[in-house]
Amino acid sequence: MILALLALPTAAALAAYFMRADAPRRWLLVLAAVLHAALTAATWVTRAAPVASGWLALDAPGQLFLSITSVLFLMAAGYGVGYLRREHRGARTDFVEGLLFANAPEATFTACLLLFLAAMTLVCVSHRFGLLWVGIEATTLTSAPLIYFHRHHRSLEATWKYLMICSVGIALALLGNFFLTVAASNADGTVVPLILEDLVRSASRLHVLWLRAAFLLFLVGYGTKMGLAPLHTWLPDAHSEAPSVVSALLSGALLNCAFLGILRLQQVCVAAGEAAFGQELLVGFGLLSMAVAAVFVLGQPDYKRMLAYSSVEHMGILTLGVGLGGAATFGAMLHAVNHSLTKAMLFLVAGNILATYQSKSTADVRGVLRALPVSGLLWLTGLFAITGSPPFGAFLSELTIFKAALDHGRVVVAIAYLVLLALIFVGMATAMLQMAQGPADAPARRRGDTEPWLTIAPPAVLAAVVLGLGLYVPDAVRQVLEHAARAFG
Amino acid sequence: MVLLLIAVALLVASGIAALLAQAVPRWCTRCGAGGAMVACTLGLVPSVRVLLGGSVESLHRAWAVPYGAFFVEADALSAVFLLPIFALSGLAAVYGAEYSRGQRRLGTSWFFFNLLVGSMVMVVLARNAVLFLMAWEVMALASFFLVTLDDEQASVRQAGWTYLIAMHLGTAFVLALFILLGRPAGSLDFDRFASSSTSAGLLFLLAVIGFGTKAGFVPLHVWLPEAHPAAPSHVSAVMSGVMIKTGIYGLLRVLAVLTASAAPPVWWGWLLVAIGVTSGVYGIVFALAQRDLKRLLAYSSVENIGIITLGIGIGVLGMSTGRATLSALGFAGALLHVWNHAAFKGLLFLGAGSVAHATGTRDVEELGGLLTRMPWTGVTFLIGALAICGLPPLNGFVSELLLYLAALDGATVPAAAAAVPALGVIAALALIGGLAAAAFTKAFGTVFLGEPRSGAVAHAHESGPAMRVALIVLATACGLIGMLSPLIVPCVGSAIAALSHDSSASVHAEMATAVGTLRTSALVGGGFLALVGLVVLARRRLLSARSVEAAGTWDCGYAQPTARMQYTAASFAQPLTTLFGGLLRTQRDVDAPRGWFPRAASFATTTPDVCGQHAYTPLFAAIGRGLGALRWLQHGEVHLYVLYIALTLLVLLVWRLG
Amino acid sequence: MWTDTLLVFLALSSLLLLGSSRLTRCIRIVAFQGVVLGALTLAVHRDGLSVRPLLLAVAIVGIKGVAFPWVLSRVLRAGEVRREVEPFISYNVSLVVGALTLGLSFWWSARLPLPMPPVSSLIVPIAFFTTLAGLFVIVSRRKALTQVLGYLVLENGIYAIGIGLVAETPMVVELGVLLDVFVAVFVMGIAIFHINREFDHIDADRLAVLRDWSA
Amino acid sequence: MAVVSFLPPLLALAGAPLLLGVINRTKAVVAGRIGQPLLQVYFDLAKLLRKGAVYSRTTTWIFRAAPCVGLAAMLSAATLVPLGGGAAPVAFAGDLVLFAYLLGVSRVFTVLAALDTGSSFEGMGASREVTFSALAEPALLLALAALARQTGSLSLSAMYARIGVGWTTAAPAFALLAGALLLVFLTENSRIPIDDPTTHLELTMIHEVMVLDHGGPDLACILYGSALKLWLLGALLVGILVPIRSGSAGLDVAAAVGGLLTLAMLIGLIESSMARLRLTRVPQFLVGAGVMSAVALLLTLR
Repeated sequence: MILALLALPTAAALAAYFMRADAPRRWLLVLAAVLHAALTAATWVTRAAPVASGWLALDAPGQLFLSITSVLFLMAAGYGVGYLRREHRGARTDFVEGLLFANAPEATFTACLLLFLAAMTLVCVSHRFGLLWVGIEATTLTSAPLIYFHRHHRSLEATWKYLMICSVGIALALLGNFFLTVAASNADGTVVPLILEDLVRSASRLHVLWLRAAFLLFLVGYGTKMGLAPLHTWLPDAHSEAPSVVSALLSGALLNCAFLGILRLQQVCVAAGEAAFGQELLVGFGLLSMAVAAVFVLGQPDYKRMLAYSSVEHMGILTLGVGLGGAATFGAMLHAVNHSLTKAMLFLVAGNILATYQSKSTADVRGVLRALPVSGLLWLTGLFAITGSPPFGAFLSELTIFKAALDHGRVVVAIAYLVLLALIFVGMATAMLQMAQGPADAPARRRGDTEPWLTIAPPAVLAAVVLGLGLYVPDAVRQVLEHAARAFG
Repeated sequence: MVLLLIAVALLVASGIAALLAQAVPRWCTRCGAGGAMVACTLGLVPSVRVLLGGSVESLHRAWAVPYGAFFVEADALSAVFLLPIFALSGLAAVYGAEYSRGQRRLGTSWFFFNLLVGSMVMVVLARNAVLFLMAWEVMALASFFLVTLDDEQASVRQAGWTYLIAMHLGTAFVLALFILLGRPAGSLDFDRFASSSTSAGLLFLLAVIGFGTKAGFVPLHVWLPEAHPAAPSHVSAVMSGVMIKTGIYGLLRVLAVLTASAAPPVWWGWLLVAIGVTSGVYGIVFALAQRDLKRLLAYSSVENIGIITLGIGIGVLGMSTGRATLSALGFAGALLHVWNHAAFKGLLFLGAGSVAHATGTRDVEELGGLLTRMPWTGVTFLIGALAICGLPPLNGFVSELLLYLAALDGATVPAAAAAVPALGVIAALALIGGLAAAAFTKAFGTVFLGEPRSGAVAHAHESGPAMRVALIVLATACGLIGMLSPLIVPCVGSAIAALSHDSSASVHAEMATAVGTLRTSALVGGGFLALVGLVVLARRRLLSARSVEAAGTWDCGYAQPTARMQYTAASFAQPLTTLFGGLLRTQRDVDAPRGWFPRAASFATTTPDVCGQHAYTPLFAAIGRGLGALRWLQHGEVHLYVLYIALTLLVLLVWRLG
Repeated sequence: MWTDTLLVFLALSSLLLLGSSRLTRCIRIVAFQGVVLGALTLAVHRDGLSVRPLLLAVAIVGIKGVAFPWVLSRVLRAGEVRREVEPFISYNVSLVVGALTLGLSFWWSARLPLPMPPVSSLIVPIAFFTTLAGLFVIVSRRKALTQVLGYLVLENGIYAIGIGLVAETPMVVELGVLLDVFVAVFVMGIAIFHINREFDHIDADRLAVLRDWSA
Repeated sequence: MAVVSFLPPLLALAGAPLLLGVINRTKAVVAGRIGQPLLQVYFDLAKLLRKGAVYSRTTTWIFRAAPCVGLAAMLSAATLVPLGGGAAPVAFAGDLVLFAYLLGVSRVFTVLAALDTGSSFEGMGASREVTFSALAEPALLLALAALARQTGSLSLSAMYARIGVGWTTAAPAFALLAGALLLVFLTENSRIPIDDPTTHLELTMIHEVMVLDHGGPDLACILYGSALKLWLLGALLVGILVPIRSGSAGLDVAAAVGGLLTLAMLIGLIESSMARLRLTRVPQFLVGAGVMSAVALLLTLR
C-alpha cells in the first residue's frame, strides 16, 4: 500500500508531463489526488505493512502528517483546476511593475505538483534517515519550479532564495545524518542501521555527544526548511510569490514534513533519554519564531507575506508544544492539523482575493465581504480560526499548549506565549478586517462578480473541518494524535 | 434545564433559518425575531422558577474536546442573570422586528442577534471552562458582527476593531485565570475549581481585568462608548443592558470560588470600591459631555457598572470584616441594580433608537420638542431617565437605597477598614446621583422639550406599535420593581447566600430590616404619587372656572425668540464640564468672530475618551514603532540569510557542545 | 597515509578557492575537489578494492568532477558577464578567516571523541573546515554562480565526513543523495540561466526586491 | 406612631411661609424700612390661587405637572423630618436617603419645566441649578451619614432624638456638621450668598429664573413648595443647633420652632450684610461644604 502511495503520484506526474491537452491533464491531477486520498483513508482502516525491510513504514506520526498532506493536496488539486482555468495563457502584464510575463508550461506545473506530492509522501513514510533526507531534498527540488510558475523576476528571486537557503540547510541536515551514523556505530566498527525502529530499540547504546551534535544539525538543517526563525528568511518570499495554491501546499504540508524530519530524531533522543536536550532548544526556537513573526505581522503591508509570517508563528507554536512535552506535545500534534487546514484555506481564499483585486497590498483591498461574499466570509472565518478564537480548532490546541506550560510551571514561557499570540492577533485582525469590511470599490465589484465554485468549495470544506475540529475531536483522530505525541515525549 | 437548552437550540436554529431566508425580508424577520421571542419566553419559565426557590438543575455530559465537558447548571446566581437576559432580549427582538424593517443584510443581523442571545445564556449556564470560553467568544464575535453591521462607515469599522481587540485581550486573561483555577484539581469543571491562598490575590486580579474588560471597568472601558452607539439600537440595548453584565457574572462566579476556602483580604473590597467610584464618576462625567445620545447612554452604562461594582465591593468588605449585614445588603444592591439597569438602560437605548429612527439623527443639538410629536417614546424615555437618576418611587431608587443602607451600616461599624470605603461609597453615590440628574435632564430636556433645533425633527413621527410595546413594558417594569421591591428583593436571597457562603435563611434574616425599609419607602412613594394626583386634581378644579390662555414664552424683552436661541445641551452642561475640565480634556475648535462686521463664526467641542486618547493610542503606537525597528532582519540579501544559518549553527555547536 | 594527503589537498584547495579571483579557476578548483573526493572513497578502503567503492568513486568523480564543472561553465559562458568573483570580503581577509576557521574546526573536533578509531585523525577537522569554507564562500561572494560553487564546497566537506566516518551507508542512499545533489545543482543552473535572462547581471546581491525593510 | 408625631409636619405646613415673612421683615428692618407684613407670603399664596393661568405655546404637560410634583414631593418629605426631638410620623432606617432623593425629585421636575419653555434664561437657570445641587448632594448626605455614625442609628427621627448626647462627646464634629448643613441649607433654598431671590436681573438668578413662566396656582405651588423646603432643611439644621431634649415633646418642639424663627432672622441678617458670590465661586463654596462634612465624619471615625 505504501508503495502504491508513492508510485501513484509519480506515475501520474510522468503521464501529466507528456499530456498535450489541458482539460484531461487537469482531471488527471484531481484523479490522482482523489486516489491518493482514498489510499490514505484506507491506511486508517487497515494498518499499512512496512515494506523494504522497514525502510518504509507508516506509524502514527507518519499517518498523521500523511493524512494532512493528502487532504490538503486533494483540496489544492480541486482549487488548482479552477485556478488554472482562471489563469489566461500567453504573455500578460504583471500588476506590480507592469512588465510582461508568461506562465510556466502547465504540463510542467502539474507534473511538479504531483512529484511534490510523491516527495512529501516519501518523507511521511520513510523510516530510514537517509531516505528521509532524500525525500525532503526532493520536496525542495520539485517545489522550486512551482514557485517559479509566474515567470517574472520577483518569483525568480523567491525561487533562487528558496533553493539556495533550503539547499544549504538540508546539506547541513545531511551532515547531521552522518553524525547520527557515527553516534550509531560501535567501537568494533559495526553500525546500528539508521532505521528509526532499530535506533529507538538500541537507543541506550548510542553515542550521546554525537547524537546531540546530530540533533543540532537536524534542527538547523530541517529547521531552515520548516521556517524556524532566524532560518525562516526564504519563507515569506516564496509564499508571497508562489501561486496561492502552491503557497497553500508549502505552508500546510511542506513545513509539517520538514518538522517531521526533526521529530524523527527527537524520537530517537527521547528513547536515548536525551529528551531534555532537544526540548530546551525547541522551546527557545518556538518562542523566537513567534516573536519574529509578531514583528513582521504587525503592520505588514502585503497580505500573502502576512500569512507566510503567520506560518512562521505557528511553526513556532508547534516546536514550543513539542518542546514543553507531555500534554503540550498532544496539543502540538492537534495544532499541526488545525494550522495546516486553516492556513491552506486562508491561502486559497487569498488567491481568490488576489485574482479579483489584482493586488497583494492590504491597503488596496477593501470590502471583500461585498465584492466576494463567500470569500469574504471565509476570510473572516480564517482570521478567527488562525488566531485561535473559539469555537475553532486552533483554540483547543493553543489552549492545551498554554495549559501544559502553566501546569509545568513554565510561567515566563506561558506569559510570553500569550503576549505574542495577542500581538499577532492584533496585527492580523487589523489587516484582515480592513480588507474584509468597508465599501467595495467599483472595479473590484466588476471583476469579482462571479466566484467559480471550484475556487470556493475547497476552502469552504476546509473551514467546515476546522470548525468541526473545534467542536468535536473524533476518537480515531484523538488516538492517532496521542500515539504520535507519545512517540515524541 | 431542558427548557433552557431548548431555548438555546431554538435561538440558534431560528438564527440560521433567518440567515437562509435572507432573500425574503418578511420571513427573515419572522424567523429571527419570532424565534427569539418564543425562545426567551420559554427560557423565562425556568429562570423564574429557580429564583422563586425552585430546585437547581444541572447536566453533565462528556464532550470530545481536550479538557472539555458539556456541563451546564442553572443555580440561583445564574438565574439572576438569566432573567434579564431573556426578558430584555425578547423585548429587544419585538422592538427590532419593526426597527430593522427595510434594512439591508437582515438575515445576517438576526442570525447574529439570536446567536448573541444564545451565547449569553450559555455563558451564564456553563460550568466548564472550555464550554464557557466557547460561549464567551461566540458572544464577543456575534456582537462584533452586529456592531460592524454598517461597516461602510469608517467610524463603525474603527469601533468594531477597538471592540474586537479589547474582547480578545480580555479573554486572554480569563483563559489564564481558568487554567490556574483548574490546576489543583486538574480539571476545568467549575465545581472542581480551587485556589491556594497564595495565588488567590493573583487570580482575583486576573478576574478583575479579564471580566472587567467585558463589563467596562474604567480604564478598560474604552471599547464601550465606541461599540454601543455603532450597533443598531435594539442590539445596543441588549449589549448595554445585559451583555456587559456577563462580565459582572463572571467576576461574581469567580469570587464565589476564591472566597470558598478563606475570607477575602480587605484590599479586594477596597480595590472593587475604588473601581466602582472611578467608573461611576468617570462614566457619568463623560456622559454629561456627550452630544451623541447613544454615546451618552453608553457612558452612563459605564457609570452604572460602577454602581454595581460598588455594591460588590461592599459585599466583599462585609465578608472580609465578617459583617453579614454588610455583605448581604451590598450584594443585594448590586444584583438588584443589575436588573434595574437592564430595565432602564434597555428602555433608554430603545427610546434613543426610536428617536434616531424618526429623526435620522442622534445628535441632541439637532433635536428638541419631540415630546409633542412622539408622546409615547417621550413619556417612556422620561420614566427611564427618572429611574436611572435613582429617583423614588422608581426602581433605580431601590437599588441605590440598598447600597446606601449597606454603606451606612458599614459607616456605623467601628472598624475603619470598612467605614472609610463605606463613606467613600456614600459620597460617590450622592455625587453620581447629582451628576446623573444633570446628565439626564440634559438628555431629556434637549431631545424632548423646548422647540425643535433643526429640520430633522419637523417630520418626526411616533414609532409603530411593536416598538411602543417594548418601550411601555420596560417602563412598567421600572415602575413595578420600584413599588414591589419588598417582594422582589428576597428573590436574590439564595444567590447572595451562594456568594457570601451563608445559609440563605440567615441572609434573609440579615435583609429583614432592609426589606422593612423598602416596604415603608415604597409606601411613602405610593403616598407621594397619591399626593401628586391630589394636587393635580386641586389645580384642575381651581383652573376649571378661570381663564387659561396660551402665549409665547416670556422672552425677557427679545423681539423675536427663535428656536436657535434656546439653551443648547453643551451650554447646559458647561458649568459641570468646566468643573471637571481637567478630567474631560474637552477639545474646542473655535473660529471666533473677527472684525466689526463678522461673517461666519463657529465654536465646536468634542470630548474623546481620555484613556483612549492619552493611554492606549500612544501605547499601541509605541509598540508598533518598537517592533518596526526590528524589521531590518528581513533585508532581502540572500547571502546574509545564509550567514544567519551559519551563525545559528556555530552558536549552537559552540554553546551546546563546546 | 594516502588519506591524509588527500585531505590536505582538500583543505588547501578550499583555501585556494577563498583566495582566487577568477571564476573559471574557482570552477576548476571545485572540479579538483570532486576528484579528490573520488580518490578519498578508494583510499579509505584499505582492505582491497571491492566493486562498491569503485562504483561510488566513479559516480562521484563523474558528477562532482565532470558534470558540475561542465554545467557551471556552460552557465558562465551563456551569461556574458565579467569573470571576476567580486567578493564582499577581500581575498586577504577571506584567507585569514579561512585560517581561523581551520583552527576552529580543529579545536571543535578535538572535543568530539569518535566512538571508533577513525581512518585518519584529520578527517573530521578538515571536512568540517571545508564545510565552513563553503558556507563562507556563499556568504562572502556576490555572484549567484559563486554561491553555487560555495554550496558545492559545502557539499564536498560533508561528503568527506561521510566517506571518512561512515563505513557502510547503503548504496541506494548514497546514490539517492548524489542524485539529489546533482538535480539540485542542475536546477540551480537553470535558475541562473533564468536570472541571467531576466536581469542583465547575475549578481545575487541585487536579487533583493523582496524584503520587509527599506533603508 | 403617636399622635404627637403628626405635630412636625402640621407645623411645617402651617408655618413654612411665615419663615419667608420673617426673613423679608428682618431685611427690611435692617435696611431701615417697615417692610411687608409678616404674613405677606400667605396673602401672596391666596392671591395666586385665585388667579387664572397663561401657558407658553412651547410648553407641554411637563410644564404643568412640574409644580404639582414638586409640591407633592415636599409634602411627602415633610412626613419624614422630625422637629427638634419630636419624631416624625414616618421614621425608618435610611429615611434620610429617601428625604434627600425626594428633594431631588422636585428639583428635577423644576429643571425639566424650565427646559420645557425653551427660553434661554430658564435653561441657564436650570443649568446652574443642576450644577450646584449635584455638588450640594454629597455634602448633605455625608453630613447626615456623619450624624448617623455619631448617633448610631439610620433614621432621622432617632438620630435627632439622640443629638444631645452627641454634643457632649463630639462637639467639634457637630459644629462642623452644623456649618456644612448651613451651607447646604443656603444653597438648596437659593439664598444669598448663592442666589439672590429678590434680584431683578434674570441673568444672575438661579431658582427664580427657572419659574419665570409660571403663574397662578402653579406659582403658588412652587412658592409654597420652596417655603416648605426652607422649613424642612431648617428643621434639620436647627435640630442640631438647638439640642434641647427635655423629653416632653411639646417643649422640644417649641424650642425647635423658636430656633427656626431665629434661623430665619439670622438669614435675614446674612442677606442684608453679604453680597451674592460670583457664580464661578459657588462650586468652591459647595466643595467646601462637602469637605466640612467629610472632616466631621473623619473626626467621628476615631
